[in-house]
Amino acid sequence: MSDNVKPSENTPVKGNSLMRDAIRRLGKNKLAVAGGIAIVFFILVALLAPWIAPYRYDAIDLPNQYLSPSWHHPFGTDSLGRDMFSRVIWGSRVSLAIGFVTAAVALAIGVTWGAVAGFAGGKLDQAMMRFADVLYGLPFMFFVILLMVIFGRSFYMLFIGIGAVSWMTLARITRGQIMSLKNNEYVEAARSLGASPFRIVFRHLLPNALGPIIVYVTLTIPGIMLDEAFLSFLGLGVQAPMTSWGLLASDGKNAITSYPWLILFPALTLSVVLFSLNFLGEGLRDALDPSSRNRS
Amino acid sequence: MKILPTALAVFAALSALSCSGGGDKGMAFRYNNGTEPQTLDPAVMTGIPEMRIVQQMFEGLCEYDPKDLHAVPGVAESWSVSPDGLTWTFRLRTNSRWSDGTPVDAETFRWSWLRILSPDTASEYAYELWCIKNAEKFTKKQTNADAVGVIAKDRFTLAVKLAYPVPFFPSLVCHHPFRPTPRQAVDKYGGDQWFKAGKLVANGPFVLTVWKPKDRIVLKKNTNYWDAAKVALDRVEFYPVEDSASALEMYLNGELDGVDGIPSERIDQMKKRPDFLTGPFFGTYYYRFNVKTPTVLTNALVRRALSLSIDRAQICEYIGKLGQKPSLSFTPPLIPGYRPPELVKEDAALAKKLLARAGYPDGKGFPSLTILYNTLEDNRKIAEAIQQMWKKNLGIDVAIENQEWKVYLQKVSSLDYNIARAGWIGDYADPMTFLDMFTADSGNNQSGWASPAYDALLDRAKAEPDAGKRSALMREAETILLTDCPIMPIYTYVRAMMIATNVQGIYDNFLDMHPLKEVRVVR
Amino acid sequence: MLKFLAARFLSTIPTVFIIMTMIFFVIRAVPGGPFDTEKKIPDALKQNIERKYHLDESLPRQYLRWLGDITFRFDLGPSFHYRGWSVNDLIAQSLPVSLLVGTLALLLALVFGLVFGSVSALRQNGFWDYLLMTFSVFGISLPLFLIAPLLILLFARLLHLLPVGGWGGPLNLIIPAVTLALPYTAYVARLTKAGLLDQLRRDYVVTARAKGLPETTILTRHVLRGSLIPVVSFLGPAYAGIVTGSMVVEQICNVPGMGRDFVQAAFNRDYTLIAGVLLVYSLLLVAANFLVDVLYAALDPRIQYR
Amino acid sequence: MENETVLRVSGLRTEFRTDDGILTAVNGVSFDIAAGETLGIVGESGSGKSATCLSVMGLVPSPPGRVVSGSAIFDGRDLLNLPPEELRQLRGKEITMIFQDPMTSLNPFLRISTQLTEHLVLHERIPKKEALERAVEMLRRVGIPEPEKKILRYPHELSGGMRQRVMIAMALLPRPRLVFADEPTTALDVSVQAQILELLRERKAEMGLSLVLVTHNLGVVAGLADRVIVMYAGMIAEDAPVSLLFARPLHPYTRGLLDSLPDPEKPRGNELAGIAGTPPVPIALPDACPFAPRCFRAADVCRAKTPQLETRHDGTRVACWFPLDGGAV
Repeated sequence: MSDNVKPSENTPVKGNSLMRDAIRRLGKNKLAVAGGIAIVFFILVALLAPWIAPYRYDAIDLPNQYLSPSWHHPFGTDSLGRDMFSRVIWGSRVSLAIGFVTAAVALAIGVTWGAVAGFAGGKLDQAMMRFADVLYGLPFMFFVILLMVIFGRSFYMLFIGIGAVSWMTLARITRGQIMSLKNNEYVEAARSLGASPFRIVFRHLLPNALGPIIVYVTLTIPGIMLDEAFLSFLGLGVQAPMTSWGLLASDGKNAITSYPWLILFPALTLSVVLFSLNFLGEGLRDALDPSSRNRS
Repeated sequence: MKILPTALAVFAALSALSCSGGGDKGMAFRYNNGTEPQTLDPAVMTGIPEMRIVQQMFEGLCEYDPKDLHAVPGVAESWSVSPDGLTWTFRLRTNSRWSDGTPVDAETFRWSWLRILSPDTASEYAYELWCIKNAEKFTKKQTNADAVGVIAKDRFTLAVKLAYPVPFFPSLVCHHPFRPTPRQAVDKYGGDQWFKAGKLVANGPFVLTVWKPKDRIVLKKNTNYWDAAKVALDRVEFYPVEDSASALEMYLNGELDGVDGIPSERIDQMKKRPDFLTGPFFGTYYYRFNVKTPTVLTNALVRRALSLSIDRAQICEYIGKLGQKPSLSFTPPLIPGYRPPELVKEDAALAKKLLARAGYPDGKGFPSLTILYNTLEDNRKIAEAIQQMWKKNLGIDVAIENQEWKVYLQKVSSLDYNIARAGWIGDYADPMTFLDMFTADSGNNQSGWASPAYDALLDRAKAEPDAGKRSALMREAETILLTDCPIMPIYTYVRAMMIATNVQGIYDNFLDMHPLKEVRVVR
Repeated sequence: MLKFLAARFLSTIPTVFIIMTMIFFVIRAVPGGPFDTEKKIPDALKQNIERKYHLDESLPRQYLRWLGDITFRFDLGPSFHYRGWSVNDLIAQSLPVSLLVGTLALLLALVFGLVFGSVSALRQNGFWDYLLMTFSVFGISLPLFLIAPLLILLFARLLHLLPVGGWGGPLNLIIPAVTLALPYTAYVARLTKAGLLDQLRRDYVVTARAKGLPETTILTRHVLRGSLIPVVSFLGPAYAGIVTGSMVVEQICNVPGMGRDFVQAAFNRDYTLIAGVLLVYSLLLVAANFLVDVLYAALDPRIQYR
Repeated sequence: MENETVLRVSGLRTEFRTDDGILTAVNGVSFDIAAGETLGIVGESGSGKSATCLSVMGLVPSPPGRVVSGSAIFDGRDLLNLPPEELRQLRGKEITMIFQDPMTSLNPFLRISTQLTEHLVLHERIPKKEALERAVEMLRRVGIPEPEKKILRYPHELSGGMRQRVMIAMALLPRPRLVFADEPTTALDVSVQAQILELLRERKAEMGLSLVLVTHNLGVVAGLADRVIVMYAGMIAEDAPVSLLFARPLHPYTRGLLDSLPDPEKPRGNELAGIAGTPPVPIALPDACPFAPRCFRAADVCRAKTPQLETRHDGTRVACWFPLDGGAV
């Protein structure tokens, strides 16, 4: 590779210039920009739901149940005659909030945990990973019930709690990355220059390990959005008649052959969000990656 | 590009192989039972899925008529009751045998009934036999077995002494707790192993051959059954498919001959088909009001206003979809010889007036209440619809809360709710199975409601040997219940199944009991 | 290395013990009990039942009894819901089923995931990359409860190639295994692609090219190992999850596996069965994570366990 | 030293697509290298010296890089137009390369043995065992103690100097005719640098191969190269035998480089003490001498027109409007 295209080939990437560079490079990635715009669009839709939804989420009209899509009801109506379009709009509030809050919490804990364990190695690593194993060993449903006992029905606390118990895979991935990066020369160099371990991990190693982590996070958000439907089933998520994309999709699953729009639109919306997240995630990974600068 | 056709051909061959089903020949009936049965011991079982299987293997003294459920001779050829209604005498047929050849006699029944009553058996349904003299005391270890009113008068005559008259006793003995269990197998294998495949011994038309948990249960024809000549099916297969949508697909794909529990999104499609079978079911869907916790619900005016202001017909038509009938009373109008008081009415204007009289004109100042229901799609839809109807007709806001089944049960039984969804399926064809729920000391009351007058009427009805007078007393009691309104009946249940058109001899009936003895499948 | 393995293995024992203890107490803290029923049964009868299952004893005593039975007799106790079935019986029936479906799904996911991921990485921004990554986004965003019915609709109802549900024949395996494999395939493909892209621009790849090695050799011998590290990280826990069964797929396809055991047990508050399933799950998980650590060391010589 | 020409590069132009536009990394470079000759290519970071080697080797990462024009005749064949498969057959056999950073250029996942032998086995179709024996022998010759043991190690288990010796062994093992050494000592400690250079010299002499030594450090070429090419902004500034270059630099840039030759006592640095400013990024450069902004002799013509590389009577070449010897031809 020509050395003027890659001036900092083997030097660790520093925070500030990295961010500025990343944003600039992200801006050049059309798909990532499109994804970002779509996400912003959905966030706006969620914030403005009361003003843009043509009907309220709980406007029941029994005789008009199961109407197929039309001008009045672009996404059709559901089993209680409610406008699906409006419900998809309202549902974005819950789904987006859950997806992002939970992923952020999981990201913060998982990355820190995995980075520290991977970098420290030895006994501390063993102890930290065994702790993660214990949490793994207890399935999701158990945590949920436990958290409910602790937090009651406090909606957001519950999701912070779920984020707090779904970080283990992230921790493992981070740990794996850090373990294979920590023997690189620049770490030795940084260490010899007297950088603190904290600085080495968070300024030197993590930026270089971000790729797979970001991809994994963009992959977990849909899972979380769907888990929410299960929580609602247990009475822990949203309460009817408020709804979410996960709930709409699981409600529509039996209607594939009879009223396909009940499943089509929620699933489609979820997929669009997913694609957007995905492109944004890939874009971010490429942008944050110090050695992919010349990739267009 | 020859890969695709070849692959398809291999696939088709393989699937033909697997569909031909490994040599199981003969006439078979395959039904989705919906879940894995807890047990096949008639004394310990509790649910409908278990009953579907158990009733094919253990023949009671009397059996349900598959069409109208009246008691027809089973092991008993005939029966009679003493004039005071307290002693029933059953004359058993002499040719009834277990599948291992052991005869079934009066002692078989005496032993079986004492077994279910025994505290060691730990049966949840033992209380159904407490109408028998000293039975309750025996379960509670207050007396010994000999005192219980079940006597084998001679080898094939069974006399039953009751604690109080039960005019429908022959119908009652069709129910599973009264069905016989094979002592020889229980003694040999132990009380919690004898009902496994290879150990179970049956006296009914079919006997267990295969039990693969969560996969299938297969019964085969019992050649030792006294009436085996009338049994057409060689094999009955029960599948525990939990997902009703998949079960329906299996049925539509010819992998099952019958299913129930059609997903509501599919009902409109299925209704049009000739193999769709539906009819009223002996249960009521209703809401309980918590009248104990001090809320507005302690005021009967509020409760009546709430009940008056919902549109049951809409709920039945658009949510139930199976032809459910709006409730006019708490007991379903299905019991021969009992006409329930039709006091459940709808009148939004009157409801508004009542609410105003209670101090909440146009719903102003009405405190926030919550509807509790157990998580199930239809429960949610009904709650959502009712929430909306109350808002529209009364101007009040209620919240909705769903809970998983066991949590819901606990909340309801500890009166930790305002308004709770409920449903009750009668065990036997008599109003008492509904009405005695709401006596002050009933464990099933769970509303905090108590009326001495109501309890007194039911006590009198229980002691009344004359069917007409008994019926009038119960009607009077139900009138009190519906006037005071601790519950809000919504509709009478409907049972719907798909039964393949080549299956003959399955009829819809209001207890959902389907003896398969004379069922045949025409191929 | 051997010493490390032994130490690593021993360290899992307290993990499992802690998991078991937490399970025991947490499930009992959940509202509702195994013998709560809709139709209230008289207290006398309920007491009979509880006595039979030792629920009348104090909690510590129940705990010690349960733990003792497991440790000394490997007896997970009787199911509280399925009368006459021991938890050992039930798991002995359902674990092989879940293992079969899960292992098959995992193999499918691994094979297709690696191939798809490699193709996407090597043809980055090409047609196949977009196609396969679109597929993988769908694989991830479509919930299982949608994939399974769609496959059933297509292969069973329309093409009549496969049965809808049930268990017994090899054809019964296909829909559940494919459904279960789909999201994992997508994950593996993504992680493989990310890992490969990461490795492909390392300097040593240029060295390998300068040696005149063919691209396939570079991919398989030089690059794949390093890019498998994130995949292995992911697969460890995924293995335990996939092998103990997916409740959704098992329910929809009527597969008699452990996922269904768990869900039913949780809803029924079948304490012993829940604990039994969870124990198997944690054992598998601990084993899988153990395997991951060993694999790490095998894949990356720089990772040393001291 | 008149000898047969091994490689003749003419008019080589290599571009990289970047976010900011087309970057011309190599801009019309031509040179010959004779059998047994050591050619030094010197320049700052970004002068196009590495890109020149990679272009000839067919290793320019594509995308974003692309060899636009030119030819590189090796053995009568144009490497730049050879089918990829044939070029691959030459790489690692006839032409090899030593990379700058032995830390990252060795595969951390594979044993030294595998990395040393795989191209031998591939190109020469010899048994693994034989390849191994040769590798051990070569390790011994590049000065690795206990080569039988070391060969079974992984790269991270060796020191930086040892790793570079491994790299050299890797490049020399196939007995190539041409070796590119891209900054072979830059990443190493000063004490190790000298050893490695000495090693290169010895092996080169022994095997009679041609060596292209790419470095930013004139000090490195001084002792090793026969001839030196100085590159600036993708172009050749000066091409002269090493003795002439040191004695009588023609290009002001070369002079600057010589002036800034680091004192061995001081830590090494990339900065040019004698020349202010930094080299331009070669994206859409105007028609002018790219060095003009930093040149103490720059005149109007320097800023108006790019000087051509002129061959002089003694065979040296220089691209400057005002060479330091006053333009004598």
